[in-house]
Amino acid sequence: MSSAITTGFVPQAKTRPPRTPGENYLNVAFGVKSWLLTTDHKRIAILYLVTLTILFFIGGAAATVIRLNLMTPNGELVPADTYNKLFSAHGIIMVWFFLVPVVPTVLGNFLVPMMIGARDLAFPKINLLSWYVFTIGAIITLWALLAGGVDTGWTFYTPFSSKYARTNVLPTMIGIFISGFSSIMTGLNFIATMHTMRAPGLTWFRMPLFLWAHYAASIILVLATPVLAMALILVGVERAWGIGIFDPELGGDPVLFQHLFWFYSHPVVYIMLLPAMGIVSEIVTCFSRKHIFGYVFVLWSSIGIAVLSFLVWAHHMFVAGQSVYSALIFSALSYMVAVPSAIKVFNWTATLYKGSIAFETPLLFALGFIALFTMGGLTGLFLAALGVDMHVHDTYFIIAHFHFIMVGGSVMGYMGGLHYWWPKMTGRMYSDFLSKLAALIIFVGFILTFLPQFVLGYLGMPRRYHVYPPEFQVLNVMSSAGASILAVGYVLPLFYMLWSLYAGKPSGPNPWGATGLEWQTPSPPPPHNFDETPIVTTGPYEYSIEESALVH
Amino acid sequence: MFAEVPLFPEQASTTAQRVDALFFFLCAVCGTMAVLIAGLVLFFAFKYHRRAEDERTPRITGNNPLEWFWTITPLFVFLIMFLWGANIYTSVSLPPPDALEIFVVGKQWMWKIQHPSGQREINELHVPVDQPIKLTLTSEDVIHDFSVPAFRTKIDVIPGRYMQIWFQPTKTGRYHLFCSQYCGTSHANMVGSVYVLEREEFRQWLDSQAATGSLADQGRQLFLKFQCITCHSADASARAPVLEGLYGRIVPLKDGRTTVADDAYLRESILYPEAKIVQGWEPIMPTFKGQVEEEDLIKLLAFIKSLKPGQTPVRNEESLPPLDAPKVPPGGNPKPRQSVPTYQPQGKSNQP
Amino acid sequence: MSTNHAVLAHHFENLEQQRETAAFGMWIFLATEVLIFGAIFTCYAIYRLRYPLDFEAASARLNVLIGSINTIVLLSSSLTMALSVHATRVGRQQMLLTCLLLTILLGATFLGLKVVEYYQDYKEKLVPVLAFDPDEWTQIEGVEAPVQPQRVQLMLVFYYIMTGLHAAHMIVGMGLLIWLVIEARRGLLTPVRYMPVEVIGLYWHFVDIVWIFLLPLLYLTGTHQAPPWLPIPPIHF
Amino acid sequence: MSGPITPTRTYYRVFAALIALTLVTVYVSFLELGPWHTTVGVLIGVVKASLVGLFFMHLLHSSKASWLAVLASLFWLGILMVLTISDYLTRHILEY
Repeated sequence: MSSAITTGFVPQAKTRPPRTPGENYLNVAFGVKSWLLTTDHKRIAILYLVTLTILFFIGGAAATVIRLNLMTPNGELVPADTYNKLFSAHGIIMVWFFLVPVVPTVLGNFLVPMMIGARDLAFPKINLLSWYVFTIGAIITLWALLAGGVDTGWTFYTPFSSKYARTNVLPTMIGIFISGFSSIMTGLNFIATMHTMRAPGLTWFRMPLFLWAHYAASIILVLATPVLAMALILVGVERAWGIGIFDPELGGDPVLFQHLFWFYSHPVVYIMLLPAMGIVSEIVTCFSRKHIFGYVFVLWSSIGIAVLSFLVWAHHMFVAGQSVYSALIFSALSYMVAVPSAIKVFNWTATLYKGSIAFETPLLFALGFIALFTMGGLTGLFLAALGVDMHVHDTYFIIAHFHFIMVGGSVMGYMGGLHYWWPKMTGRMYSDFLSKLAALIIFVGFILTFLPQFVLGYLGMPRRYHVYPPEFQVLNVMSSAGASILAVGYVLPLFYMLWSLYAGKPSGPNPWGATGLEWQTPSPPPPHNFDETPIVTTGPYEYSIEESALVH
Repeated sequence: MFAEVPLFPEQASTTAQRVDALFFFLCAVCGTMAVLIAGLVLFFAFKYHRRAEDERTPRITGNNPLEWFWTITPLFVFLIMFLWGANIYTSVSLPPPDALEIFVVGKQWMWKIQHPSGQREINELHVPVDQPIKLTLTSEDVIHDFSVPAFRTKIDVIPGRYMQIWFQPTKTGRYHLFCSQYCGTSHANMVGSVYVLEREEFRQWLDSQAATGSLADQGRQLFLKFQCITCHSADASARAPVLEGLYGRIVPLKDGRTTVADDAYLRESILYPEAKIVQGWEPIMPTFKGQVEEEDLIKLLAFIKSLKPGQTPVRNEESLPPLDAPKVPPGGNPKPRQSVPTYQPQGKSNQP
Repeated sequence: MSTNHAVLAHHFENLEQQRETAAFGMWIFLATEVLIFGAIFTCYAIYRLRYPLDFEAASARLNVLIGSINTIVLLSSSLTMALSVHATRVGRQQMLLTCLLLTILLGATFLGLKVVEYYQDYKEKLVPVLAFDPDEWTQIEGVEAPVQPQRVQLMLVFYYIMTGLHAAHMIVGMGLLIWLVIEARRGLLTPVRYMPVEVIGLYWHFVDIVWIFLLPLLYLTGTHQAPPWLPIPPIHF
Repeated sequence: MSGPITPTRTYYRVFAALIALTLVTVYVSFLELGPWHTTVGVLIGVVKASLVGLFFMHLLHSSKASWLAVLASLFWLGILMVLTISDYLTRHILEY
């Protein structure tokens, strides 16, 4: 097979540089410059990994102080103002500078080209640019948050953010605005890559679900982010020049900002979630050695989520003064978006049926994802019900619900994916025992942190409260105790992952026995991913075929 | 210690009972689903765990009837949830006509409450039990949220707008009042108490509070103080329409449209008089924006609402209310609901 | 095909794939742009419906003449841009250069006129914050009911943000065009490598489309005073 | 995307149509159309934008993927506009 190019493409004489044995994307060049000027999607993924890990721990530190402060009803640890700045920082960093980018830019960047058998993303320079744009945005925001802080919460509701807040609202918004462009670039790159650069034989319906999930998430990245950008511009203009766009004093409507904001910020939850769902689809099939149950349904549920997620935003505004009719429409649509999520959960469960299930670390995280996401999704049904939302809106019930989705779902999925593809990224295995321990600690810590918050929420404890009535203390202490366990669970992987780089045993190209093109090259992969363009002849997840006949 | 840890909020309004019923239904359905999924996952995980490294699995790619089953079935269950929730929500949005109207003004960081009979409270709200209460809320600065967990009642309080919510307390006692929408530094201190009293107790409480006349009386004084009476007079030289019997009627506008004289319209007409000009009149009214505070606006509104034919004060009258000043009936203001008669601006048009 | 090697990036299989990817990438970007402008169009629509008289009154004061001339200037620049693509594809280097320079010239004309217009608005006290006279808006002739200065100001804010954002896009486009001129002078834009012209052309045309909608929304909302030489038939509904 | 080369003749014709439509839309703004100005103006704008898109931007000969991007952006724009504006148009119905 000297020529791996098949019909469908016009043959072009194209010689690939010969590869010295053992050469991979990590050792092909050394030095800071070789990293900062790289256009290799794998190296950019590593750049993102490092950046995002730092940001995750900064956001986590803020959460720690918040939980410590809530140990006592009078909030003796920090003053109210500081507390407000802390939860704002936590939300802003975690949403925009960790959860939204993390799976697409780290795992997606690394794997999308490899999974479709391409040498790189469609626009490698834009990919690098996106990292720079993101980092600049992150630095501006971090500077704003550390030098003075911002106390609007991550939601920037007007007219508080536009008129009344006396903190660094403008620089924070500028940072978020800038980093938004990196989201758009990433999404654009993925969509273009999947449309035009699939390997011969890799038809749309042979694409792994990880890719479909990223495709769906990219739709949201590309089409939702600009609306946030515009909303931020308008608030910025209003704040800078005192012009009323959302200011009722000057004829504006503050609720309009909420419409624009949630038009972005509801779908954004699915940017966090869809790629994680893609990861779970890969992991569950691999470790149960089964074809995915209902490939077509899981696939279309991803696209369905991407579309429907745009139709439900005003369920964040049921008590915010929108019209009753509008609330009814959005409530009904919100239930629609629950259907595709349910389909996914059912199909993952069915995939386990008659499988050969190996309890490796990635699967533990994936099962954790399924459990926590199911709980998060089901409590979402409470919030979509207009009558109940009226009571639990803006309480800890909401907090618990979206942490189950964003942390229990998205972060769990990300951790699973990181553990699953870590051998591919680094060529090393991490400690089996410690990683399983970490999965367990995170799961237990998570449940203990956020389960009491459901009870607190139904009792009526509002969110963003620095002090609270004393009868809520026991549940808050439970939650804080859980948070400290959770913190241990998140720090632990940092150590054994780093340790594996030095002392981990080599993993070989395919330690889990997985299908999928990315496992068909050495670990770590060579600079151009594949020595010859692979030709795909079957769909993904053919774990039940005697001999892997997937790739020539 | 655990004896005093509440796990479920008190149920102190008719709404609370309805919301909780739906909540328990959701708990039952979702709990069943959660147990089912967790059970299946655990069962499969243990039953089919890998016993040998070279274990083979059957190739199962799916089952379409099963897929459609678990796509369609949730839709029906969701439909029930939606309709149930929508039913509660819409009925909470429509106050009954006999509700007692109380006004709430939120500001950073306190709740100011005005009773129709003129009593004022701060961060406290006293209401009688078993009586529908309609709150009309507005904010002086940012968005707040008036939330009483024991009533399962919550509404954002938006500046520049009148929001409405109603509830009917069913149990006497003292309940938390929270601001649920983040509103700045002391957001967590924008809390208070709702006291639900027996009817007799409530009457006594009202009497024990100092009140300088009913809200409408106070509005009447403002009506004189701001010299609204100069133009909105009941005599032939009036330069603006008489406001008697205006509230709740349809008003024909100069540009051919019509509008309903509701709270929002009255508010707009005081702050932005040019916005909607009544047919047959000239836009001569100056704006009172910046002069009238939210609380004063509420008083003026109460006065206009209470104004019956023949009750417009005389133009040269002193600011003190006369003895026969209009009183707000205890059941609030009856509003025409079924047939809305068109408001006929009385007095002579000032057009040549 | 040694030229192809320089043109074809390392990660593509062939030129057709590379071209398709470039065009498609720009289309996705334009989808993003649609939503950026869409968001502010939505806000505009809501306030336009809410305060029709105020918005029409403010619109009546904008300079329809400059707005219309600018539309024609921009449409002409779109024509020259389209001709540039044609010239590249048929390999007419001189025509390409001429067309690109004409496009830049027309773009500069547009921006120049825009600056003149902004300055006139400033002199006519139509700029909120900087120069705005609330009192003059309470008595306007020819408008049915007097309007609210604050709401007029709202309309003007939208006018500046929308045209400002559009102008910013024009400036970016001009930068890209200048880069194209440099490439063209170096002879790098050929029938084989014509995608840069095509892709930047897509962007330029999109900016044109935005203006096509800004004209009726901002300038032509409401009835305007016709110039005396223009015959206007009476219409009765 | 290497569709056929559009002849210059097409460009000139489309340009003439665009200029004509611009003159029409400005002329219409002098008529007494009452509230219909914006509607008429936007409709003419849609025609002009379609001309630019189909001919100047070569959508007529573009790949399906490009059409997908265009239709998706218009669909999502529709979502944003319709659902947001529907809130504002129905706000005051229930109160009386």
